[in-house]
Amino acid sequence: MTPLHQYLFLSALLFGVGLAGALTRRNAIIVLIGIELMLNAANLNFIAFWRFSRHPELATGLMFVLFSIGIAAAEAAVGLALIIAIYRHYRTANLDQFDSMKG
Amino acid sequence: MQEILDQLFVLLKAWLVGFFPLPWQPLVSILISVAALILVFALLFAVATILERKGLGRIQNRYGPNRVGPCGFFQPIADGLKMLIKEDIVPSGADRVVHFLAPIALVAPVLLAFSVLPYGRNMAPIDLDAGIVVFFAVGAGTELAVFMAGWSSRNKYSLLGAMRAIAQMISYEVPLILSSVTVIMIVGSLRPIQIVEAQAGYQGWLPAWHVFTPWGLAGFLLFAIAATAESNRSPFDMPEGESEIVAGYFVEYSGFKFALFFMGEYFGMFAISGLAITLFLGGWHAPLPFLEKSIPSYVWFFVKLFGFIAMFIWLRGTLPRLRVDQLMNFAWKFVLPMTLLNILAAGLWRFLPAGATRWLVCLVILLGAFLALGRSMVARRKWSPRKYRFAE
Amino acid sequence: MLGEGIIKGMTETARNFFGSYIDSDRLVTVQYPEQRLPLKENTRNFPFLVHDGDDPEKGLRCVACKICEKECPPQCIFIVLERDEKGKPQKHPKVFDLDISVCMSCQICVEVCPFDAIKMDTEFELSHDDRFRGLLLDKKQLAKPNHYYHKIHPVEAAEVDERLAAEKAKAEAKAKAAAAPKPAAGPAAATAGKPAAPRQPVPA
Amino acid sequence: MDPVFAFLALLTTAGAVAAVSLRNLVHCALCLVVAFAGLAALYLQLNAQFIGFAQILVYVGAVAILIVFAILLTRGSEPGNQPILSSSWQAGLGVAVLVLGALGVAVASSFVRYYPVSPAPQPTVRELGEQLMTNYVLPLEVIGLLLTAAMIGAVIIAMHEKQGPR
Amino acid sequence: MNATIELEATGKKSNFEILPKVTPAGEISGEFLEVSMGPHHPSTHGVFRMDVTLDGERVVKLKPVFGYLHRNHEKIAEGTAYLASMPYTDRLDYFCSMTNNWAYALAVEKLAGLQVPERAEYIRVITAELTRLQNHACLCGFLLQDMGALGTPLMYAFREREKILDLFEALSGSRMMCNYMRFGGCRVDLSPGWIEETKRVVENFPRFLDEFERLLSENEILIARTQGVGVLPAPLAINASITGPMLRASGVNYDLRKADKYGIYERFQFRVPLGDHGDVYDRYMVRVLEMRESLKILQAALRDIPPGPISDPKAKVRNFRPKAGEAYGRIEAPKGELGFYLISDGSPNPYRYRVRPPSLINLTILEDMCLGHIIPDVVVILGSVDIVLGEVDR
Repeated sequence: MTPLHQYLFLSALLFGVGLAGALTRRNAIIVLIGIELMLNAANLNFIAFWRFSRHPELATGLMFVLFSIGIAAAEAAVGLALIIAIYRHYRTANLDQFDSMKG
Repeated sequence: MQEILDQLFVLLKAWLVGFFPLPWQPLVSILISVAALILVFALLFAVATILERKGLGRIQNRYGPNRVGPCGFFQPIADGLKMLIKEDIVPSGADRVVHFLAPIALVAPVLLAFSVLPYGRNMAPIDLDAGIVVFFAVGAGTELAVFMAGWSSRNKYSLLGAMRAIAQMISYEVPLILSSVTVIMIVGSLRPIQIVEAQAGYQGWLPAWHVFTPWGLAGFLLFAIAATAESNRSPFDMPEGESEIVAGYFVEYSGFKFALFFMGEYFGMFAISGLAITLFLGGWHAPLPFLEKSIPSYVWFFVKLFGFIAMFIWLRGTLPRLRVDQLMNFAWKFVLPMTLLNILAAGLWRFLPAGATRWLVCLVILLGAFLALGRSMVARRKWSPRKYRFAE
Repeated sequence: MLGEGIIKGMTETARNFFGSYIDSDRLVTVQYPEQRLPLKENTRNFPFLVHDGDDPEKGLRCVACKICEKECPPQCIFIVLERDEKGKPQKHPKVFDLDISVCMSCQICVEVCPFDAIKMDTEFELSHDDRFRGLLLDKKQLAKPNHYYHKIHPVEAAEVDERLAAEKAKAEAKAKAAAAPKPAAGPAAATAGKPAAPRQPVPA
Repeated sequence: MDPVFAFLALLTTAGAVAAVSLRNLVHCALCLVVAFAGLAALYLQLNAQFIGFAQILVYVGAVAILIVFAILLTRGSEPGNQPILSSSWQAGLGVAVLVLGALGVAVASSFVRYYPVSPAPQPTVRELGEQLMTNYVLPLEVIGLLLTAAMIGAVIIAMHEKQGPR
Repeated sequence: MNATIELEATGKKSNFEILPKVTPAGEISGEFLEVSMGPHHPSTHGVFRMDVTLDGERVVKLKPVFGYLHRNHEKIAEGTAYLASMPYTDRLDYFCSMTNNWAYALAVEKLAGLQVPERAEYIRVITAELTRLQNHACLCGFLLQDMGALGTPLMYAFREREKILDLFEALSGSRMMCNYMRFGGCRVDLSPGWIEETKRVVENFPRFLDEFERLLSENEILIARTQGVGVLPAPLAINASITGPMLRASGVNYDLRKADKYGIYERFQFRVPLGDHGDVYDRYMVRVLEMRESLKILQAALRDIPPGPISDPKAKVRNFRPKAGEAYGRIEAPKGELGFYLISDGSPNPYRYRVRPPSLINLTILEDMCLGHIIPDVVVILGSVDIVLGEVDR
């Protein structure tokens, strides 16, 4: 059985990759992808801690992940809707060009 | 004797596994199951294609294929050979990697879905606690494969077809899941085996299948509608829609890749029929008490499966195709409200005392909803048969 | 009620499905190479040349008058008149080619032929792997005996024979009456210029 | 290291890296799906069966499709030769590396390295459901409300401004 | 949804014609997609192309492109004898060669002043109505095929058409390219037993029609797909000189069999079905009802057919030279008014030969019917127009 810290390392790595993607890319959709990755890294942590906890029957980690998946779906829907709305206005999904506060 | 016949394949597998050392046994057992699944369903695919072609032929007053082998029953072999030796064409502008991966990504999840269905007494390849969820999860994977195929082909028709297919699959996934929720509610489990076991037994001559309850019948019909749409069969075959968008997302596929799409579609149909059998039609239980023991359980499962295939063929031979916006309207304005009301009916059924009252209550809810929703769908557009005037 | 029409339609297809096993009126397909439908008297496909007697070369009724070549709508007939050494026309085609990849089976050549020399064949299995030469029929391939004509169009052939015999008899009688300063010109001269009469109506 | 874990970890990481670094956006989305599927497999390995399949159902079946649709809807008029990195990418990468380093050091130095492996829990879906309906009923309701609000919000945002939806 | 494609991976330029969609205010608010449907699209009824501009999947512009099957029919006819054009008319609307023959023969008869014997007139009516039966049956089948009914109605229609084609074969020797009519009559007389055979086919035809109607006319999907789709208002139809079942489905009572009384049509009792909505469903139903009326005509004609000659003795097969003049012969072909306009200068060839093809003229209105509908409707509307590309392109 893989020990806990390996899962945590993997999760940290995923979080780093997601963060790097979110911070370095110009395209708003890739930024969203990065955010999703970070969220998933956190979920992996929850599951791993639940698995190695002394009281797995409480299922706290599982519940957290379940809710987080639900929120992630909502977040993706709203985020993408925003991107599309902005795209309609600026004709681009490029974050560097969303520089005007005026509608 | 009948016991042995019923458990023939289980015993056979146990006997085969027994040849291997103990640590290997779980792996070998799974491998045997996988091989059996692939073999059986590939064979069923061949049989289903020839049955479909012959059945459609008879519906249309033709013979259907009747040249290869006895009565044309080797036609699938000839087709397969033809597919294998055909040139594999990739359009010049296509995304080669995605174009190559798409058919594989379509067939693999469907095969996974087969692994959770119980085919007979003690004959579920994998007994998962969340089996039904697995089914829907892998079903979601096919959407992506369809997108990959449509997008990578660099063809307007295939992209349009992929978009339609995804929109349709997502829209009908909701009623599909919601109509199976009724069964999950009543049984209180997501385990396919437990769902089948809950339908064991008979009330007089009537088997205790879910389909013989008002909510079960409504759920079954709604599930069947959603399943037809989900497996892209006529009258919901817009994604292919050969008269509109040529062949939809697999326009640019030929040879064996095309065969894989074809196979994936049939496998999807089998899988979803298998789920419907598990949820509503009593899985591997016999329809009549005295047949329960005399005929092996897996026979019943496959008999029901063939019944489903025949139904799909019959529908395909009769109905024209809906339009894409009508299909969406139908999903969101008719099927979805009906499934929600059906959940209500199932809940009432669960908590009302057994007897005529709950039959009446459920029937009133469901029939009323059906009539009202059906009327509203038709009335808004003033759809009706017409009278014609004549000039002398 | 929603679904009524669909159920009606489904019963109809089910009736056809089972009906195709019982009712031969529903399942009309003929298993072609093994089973063949009898050809109709009037069936036509591509023209052929009728010859009397057994020699396809000598017995040809065609006199190379080129009327069919001229009247053929898609111009698929090619005729060269035979001439002897002195260049005198011989009333016999030296070349009679018919391109059946061009021919549209309209039967106009048959209608305009004053000598009943060209008739419509019923042979339709003419596929060939050489699409240029294979579909260009020459005189030898086109010539078929009169009894073959009788076999494929019995009624029509009987009428034609009757007419030809009558005309021959008339011509002979005429020739005899003219005290025969020259040998009988044969049916060719007797019927030249006369359009093919429409066949006598058969009471229905 | 467990070979299955190593394989899944590699797959997930590779998918994630490809998802944020490729130029072609559709390829990014497809690689993201690989990462999601790898994560789902990891959840299964951690005995979280239901969560693993829910992950596939939601992320592969819904989120990935949404992203793909968004990509197709927003890539109509963009030239293909623009730089893919934002103007301040060095700073962003620096921050990311810093965070990764901090997390790595934290994990490496914490006591979880010596955490004992407990026997595998076997949570049934039924237990999860009972938990949801007893201890977590308020969060469940809140999530339901949130999803409804998000759905309405997404529809309103994405709707054409003047002409309504079809 | 806007269909766009990402092609950066290949570095090639997109072949998707994407045009900016500009609002009246000058803002770009979306994209148009140009799709070329045809000429090898499966449901364009031959080699026909529609250049469609789509907003999402909604048609904002439709340009029919035809001519792929142009065979120079009119010019060829001006270079050949009158009779030699007869087999070419078979190939105009290759579904209805009998009516094409009749229209052409009618024009030439007017030009040359030939009288058609009684029996030949009856034969012409019988063959024309049989042609109408098989054309309408197949058209309904094709229409359903375009709606995705997988050929079942089409196969039933073909089963019946087969019987009618057998009759044509027994009569003229050929199933589709009949080349049967001649100037001043018909080519050959009816073969023995033909009338009885035809009577049997006509008697059995209502059975097929009932079956067809049970299968389709109340089908919810068919109704949903056709009612309110492709509406053609009567004034527009008249202005665009639409004829045939399409015009009658729009509610205009115009049937040449009644209006022109060519041949011997005034002897028969029949009614003309009229639609009130002018949509695809009306066009479909008008055709179904017309088949029933045709059966009445057929029954009467088969009962009353007199014996006698079948050809005007004045008519010549060769050296046919009508005197100088002009004539326009028109009939109610299954697809609409089919007319032949001829000018003779006294030579064996027509000086001018012109076909009024109903398919082509009915097709001109396609864009007006399709605007605002989506691609699947376009296919169905095109199917309901009833075109044969041989006639459109000539």
